[in-house]
Amino acid sequence: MPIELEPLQACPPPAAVAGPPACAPWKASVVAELAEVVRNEPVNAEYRHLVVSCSEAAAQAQPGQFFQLLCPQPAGEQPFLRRPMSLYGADPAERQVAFLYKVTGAGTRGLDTLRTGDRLDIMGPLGVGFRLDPRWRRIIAVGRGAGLATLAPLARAAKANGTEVTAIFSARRPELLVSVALFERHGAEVIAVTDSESTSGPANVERILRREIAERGCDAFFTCGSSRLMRVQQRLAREFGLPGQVAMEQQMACGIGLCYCCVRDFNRDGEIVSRRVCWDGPVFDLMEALP
Amino acid sequence: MPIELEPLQACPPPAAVAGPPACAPWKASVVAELAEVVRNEPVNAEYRHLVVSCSEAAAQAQPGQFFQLLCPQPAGEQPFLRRPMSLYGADPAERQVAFLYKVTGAGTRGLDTLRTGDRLDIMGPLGVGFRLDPRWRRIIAVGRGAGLATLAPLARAAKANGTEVTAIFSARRPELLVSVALFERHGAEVIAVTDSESTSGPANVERILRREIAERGCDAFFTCGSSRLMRVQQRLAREFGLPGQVAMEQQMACGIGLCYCCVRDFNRDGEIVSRRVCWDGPVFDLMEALP
Amino acid sequence: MNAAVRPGPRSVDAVDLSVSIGGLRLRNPVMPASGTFGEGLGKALDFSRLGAFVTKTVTRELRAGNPLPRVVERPSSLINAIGIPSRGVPYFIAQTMPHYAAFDTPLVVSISAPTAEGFASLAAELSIPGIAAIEANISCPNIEEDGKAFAMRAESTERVTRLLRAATELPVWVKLTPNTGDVPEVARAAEAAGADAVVVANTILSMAIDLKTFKPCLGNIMGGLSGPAIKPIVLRQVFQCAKAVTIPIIGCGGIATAEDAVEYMLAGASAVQVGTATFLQPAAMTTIIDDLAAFCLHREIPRVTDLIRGVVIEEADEPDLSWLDPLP
Amino acid sequence: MNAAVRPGPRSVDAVDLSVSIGGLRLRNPVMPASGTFGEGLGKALDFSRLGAFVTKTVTRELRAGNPLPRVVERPSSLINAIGIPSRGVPYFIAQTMPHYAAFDTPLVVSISAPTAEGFASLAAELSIPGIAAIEANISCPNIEEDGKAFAMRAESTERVTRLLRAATELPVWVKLTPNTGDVPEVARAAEAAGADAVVVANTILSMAIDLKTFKPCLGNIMGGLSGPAIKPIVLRQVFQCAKAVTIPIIGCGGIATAEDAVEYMLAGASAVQVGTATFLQPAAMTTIIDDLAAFCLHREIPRVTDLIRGVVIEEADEPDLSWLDPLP
Ligand SMILES: Cc1cc2nc3c(=O)[nH]c(=O)nc-3n(C[C@H](O)[C@H](O)[C@H](O)COP(=O)(O)OP(=O)(O)OC[C@H]3O[C@@H](n4cnc5c(N)ncnc54)[C@H](O)[C@@H]3O)c2cc1C
Ligand SMILES: Cc1cc2nc3c(=O)[nH]c(=O)nc-3n(C[C@H](O)[C@H](O)[C@H](O)COP(=O)(O)OP(=O)(O)OC[C@H]3O[C@@H](n4cnc5c(N)ncnc54)[C@H](O)[C@@H]3O)c2cc1C
Ligand SMILES: Cc1cc2nc3c(=O)[nH]c(=O)nc-3n(C[C@H](O)[C@H](O)[C@H](O)COP(=O)(O)O)c2cc1C
Ligand SMILES: Cc1cc2nc3c(=O)[nH]c(=O)nc-3n(C[C@H](O)[C@H](O)[C@H](O)COP(=O)(O)O)c2cc1C
Ligand code: FES
Ligand code: FES
Repeated sequence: MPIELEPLQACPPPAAVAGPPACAPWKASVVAELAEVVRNEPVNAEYRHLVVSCSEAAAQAQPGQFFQLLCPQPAGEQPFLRRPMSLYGADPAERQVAFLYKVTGAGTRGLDTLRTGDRLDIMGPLGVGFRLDPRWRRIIAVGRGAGLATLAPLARAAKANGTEVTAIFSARRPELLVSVALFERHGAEVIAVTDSESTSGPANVERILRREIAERGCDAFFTCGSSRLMRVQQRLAREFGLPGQVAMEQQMACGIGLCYCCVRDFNRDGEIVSRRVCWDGPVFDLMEALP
Repeated sequence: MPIELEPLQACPPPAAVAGPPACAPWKASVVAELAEVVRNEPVNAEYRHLVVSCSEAAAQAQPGQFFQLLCPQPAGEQPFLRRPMSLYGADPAERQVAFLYKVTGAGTRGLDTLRTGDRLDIMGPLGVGFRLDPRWRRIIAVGRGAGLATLAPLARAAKANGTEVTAIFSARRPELLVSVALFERHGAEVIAVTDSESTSGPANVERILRREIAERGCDAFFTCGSSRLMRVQQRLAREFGLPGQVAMEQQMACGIGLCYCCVRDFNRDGEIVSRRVCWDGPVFDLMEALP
Repeated sequence: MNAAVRPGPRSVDAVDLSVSIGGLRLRNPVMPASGTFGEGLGKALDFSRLGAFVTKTVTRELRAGNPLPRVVERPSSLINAIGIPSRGVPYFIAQTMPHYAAFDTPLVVSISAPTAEGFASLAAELSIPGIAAIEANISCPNIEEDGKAFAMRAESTERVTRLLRAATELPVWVKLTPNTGDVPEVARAAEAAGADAVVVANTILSMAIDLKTFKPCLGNIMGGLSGPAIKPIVLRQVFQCAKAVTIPIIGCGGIATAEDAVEYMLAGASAVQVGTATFLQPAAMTTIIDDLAAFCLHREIPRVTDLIRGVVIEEADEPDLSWLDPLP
Repeated sequence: MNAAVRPGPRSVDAVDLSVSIGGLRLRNPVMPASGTFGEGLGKALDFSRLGAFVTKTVTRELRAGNPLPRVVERPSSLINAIGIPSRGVPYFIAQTMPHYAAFDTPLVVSISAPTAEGFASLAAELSIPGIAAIEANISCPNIEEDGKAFAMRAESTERVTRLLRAATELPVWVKLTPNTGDVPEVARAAEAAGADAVVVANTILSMAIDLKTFKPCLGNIMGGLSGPAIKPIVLRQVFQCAKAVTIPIIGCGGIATAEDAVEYMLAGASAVQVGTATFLQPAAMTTIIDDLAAFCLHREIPRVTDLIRGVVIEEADEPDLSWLDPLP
């Protein structure tokens, strides 16, 4: 089936992303900068927590946005492209941003070599993040794997809005769960499901979601990191008429909408359209996402 | 003028560098190994002293031999080839070798990033080193620049042979002289000549050499690092009928005689022959060398 | 350069960076490579500083582009098989062009078509106010089967260029492929048929195989290599083309620094395009522009055009071994 | 691979690494690339473990090689313009061959000549005991003016191969150039004329300019690019040639690890040559042999020949995004 492109009429008029030279002097809103590593340490057997001090602009990053990291070269390997990493936390006052990453290949192995005081070239903030409606009383976030890193900053942002959060976190084993303490610190309720305890299957997650909706209500769904769990939420969102947002992943080269390598298909009113995860997302309407 | 190659009759019958499989089990005599950095520190504004702990075989390196170092990548640069560095010192008992290097380009900038405990891939020992005749009572070594590093292990080796050493060391400024203490520690006499004191010109070096030969005698010349000074020694060697050896430099790729990128011309009995610095040298007969 | 005869510039602002490409005056020789540029980059660098804008290749028909994965990295390089996802001409005019309308930077539109006539009619259609030049991408290796393209042969290049020349008043730049055995010959054909400039070159057809699945790493099986790894190859082609044609050559392949740009200009390029480097450093182009001015200042070169074809070829004589002798 | 149907090897020694190249049986598919091998390497690796020896190209006449500098490095690559310094045939027979006589590893002699007849008579002269195959280097980009060589065109390749075929009983390997626009076509010509194998490929014609002196970095102005940077390009050419010919293809270009060798074999190579990698790791070839056996063991592949042409090409269907979903 040929991928159809976004039809002409569906496109909003182009927003001027860069002001013409006549206006105010031009200023970069996306910068590649050498940030200084504050901390880079293991969280568990798979994940590392990286904190860097950065510019004011970078520290303004919003939940769901990401950075493109120019990873150092680990011995014998040469990652060439930057690697996308979700914002895990930002501290505008201290001018710091944090990432939570899993060591999987050359790039993340390179990140793992960073020591306090080293420099890391970070480019961002990039992409469209989560939108939180201040009127929402309660949202449910479902995540798995690196998706938990992406959802993490939601907890704080929701709290600032006075919105309650229930998080359903999925992992292979309990000791591989991350972000639980962070969510709980911001008053969120965390329900952990794992493969090792046989609680992570879609059926059980659906059961939990139905119970949560029934018992405590829900104004919106958020998800990242598992297309199987996303499908469960899509079904329930349709059933209960809930809005939802999903943060998608895709391999990236430029991270800023130039190269079209990061496209995924979306269902826009019955039509399959191709959109750039880095530029149109990474956060998309839950109902439009295709697994 | 076309470069002439070594004539057929001049070649010695090939020495079997690798024993046939039938003989003893094969064993590598040149190894690329991950050595551990013991020390890497500035000697003066231009030179660094690098000590690594290595295998027994590497620590057997002889004066005049060299290693090919796989330099780490400094930020933003990618040295691809190994870099040749003369043996500055070897300690077979401690299994250590030392180098003295000048930071000039990408490779040596990479070396400069090494910290104690880091690993450095060293390949060697390579090439033909200096030959010391135990019957020699006194030799004179003339060096300049990085050539002083190459000559350095001569002092100790000559002492072990009971041979006295006079060294004439040339540098731009007195504070850039290296190896002086090392030579003196092994009982050598060091005469420093510098550009800033206007003592380093060929005429003055020739004056010193003549004086040394006249007053204390000389059985052989050694030199490295300056073709102008080499020419002075060639003239005097011819005049006084002295043997001599020169350590040559040339850009290298393989370091082991395969690629023929490191050739230089030599005068062998009136014929210009092209020889590989890495394999036939780096130490050559002083009288055959062409500047 | 003798400073007494011709004094060098006194500040970076005094360096004349402007170049002229087939009648089109550019404020400096640095512009994006097609397919690696878009309005998003306006967040990272000041559009008003670029020598030109060059759009992603536009086609008449709607095109979806290639199946995923569309990129794979290799040492010092990237292989891409994006294909040419295109929303067609009306979308381009209505939605893409306005992003660049406010800048006085020339807008070069890259076009592609499956036939020579298609190229010509597309060029005619896009010869409208707001467009400063047409870049004919007759070299994209992903479109035609097995990497074949117009630019693989002098004859097909000549034909498409001739039709393009007749179809538009705008300057016509022809973008060549590095995948042919005789790029200078193809460049000569483009010149003979009336091209105002040649862009040397597009990506080099390449492949990578995934060792887990044994499948090609790219959905399209093969793709085009770009980035620093290809610079020595394309630089050589620019040097060869400079001996073959007198029209300006725009160098493109692996340029990431001002030094790379200078190397290309010395080899024969009048301007340069920057592609993959932007993916690693989004402000690469403005950094190159700044550093280019600094290079000229430092080397006492008053005009950047002095660099063009400036490579010094000497009679083979004694090899220069002066670097081996640190004596003054 | 279904382990129940076809049990995998139980140890690295049980993996069959042997390959057959046009009648010549090799203990494994790993051999040096011409010009990057010599007796000195016997200090760093065990010659008796190599699949074959391949000599530096030999010519009839004495040749001095190119002016210095002869190499320059670039990102992930090397450009060389060594030329073919050669001491001629008598020296080769008397001084070079004895180094390899004691090993039961086949000795392949690489030859070059300025004419097709010269190739043929040189091959005849070297068809002597101790030589197992002739590799005709019809592709060295440095010899002919501006990089042109026999292997640039199918016709000249066909002619030189035909004469070679008639001149010797030994297997004839023809080494192609990557600098032509249609390598498969040239490979087909070599096959048609009776070549036993094609080596794909030699170096890619390149250039570098020194920014201090504005002179070319190489004494010969241009040179050949080798090393990891060229792997994606040459791998693609091997893949294309595998569709064009049935004779064995020997892959050569940027191979540094067993994974690189596997990638080449999947693309269509029956054996591989390792060049530049040896300059960085002198024992690269034996490491590759060991790791190749380990790879086959791990992937339950009993014979290394099972890898040849093993790339899995599927009908373009849904892109595989499974790596995006960590759920079991
Ligand atoms: C918007 C976004 C946010 C992300 N946030 C996080 C995060 O917070 N924490 C985290 O651990 N991971 C995150 N990922 C995934 C992360 O980018 C990959 O794990 C990482 O790129 C792998 O690089 P590598 O070199 O270690 O692995 P390799 O497998 O060697 O990478 C090879 C190539 O594939 C790409 N790639 C591999 N896996 C992924 C993936 N899952 N998504 C996208 N590209 C991939 C790489 O970028 C690279 O181009 C995110 C991905 C995206 C797109
Ligand atoms: C046998 C031998 C022994 C040496 N011993 C020493 C030593 O003990 N201490 C020391 O400081 N230097 C020594 N040198 C010189 C040293 O190899 C170079 O300074 C070094 O390679 C420069 O590398 P770079 O990347 O820093 O410089 P760059 O200029 O960036 O190097 C670019 C290329 O030129 C080559 N190159 C540059 N300068 C030289 C040179 N003088 N000789 C050979 N190749 C060069 C490099 O190897 C590289 O291939 C020796 C050279 C040789 C051949
Ligand atoms: C992701 C990507 C997409 C590209 N798309 C196009 C294109 O649409 N049209 C075109 O003429 N060239 C295209 N190119 C080729 C570039 O314009 C350029 O010729 C090539 O990348 C070499 O330059 P570089 O090494 O600076 O990237 C593309 C290159 C990349 C990397
Ligand atoms: C220094 C050097 C010298 C070479 N000399 C020859 C040669 O004499 N004959 C030949 O056919 N190929 C020669 N080549 C090409 C190699 O055999 C090989 O085809 C090429 O380097 C690509 O392989 P690599 O990337 O593994 O090095 C030479 C390559 C290098 C780097
Ligand atoms: S990564 Fe380039 S468009 Fe998204
Ligand atoms: S460096 Fe290769 S032969 Fe000397």
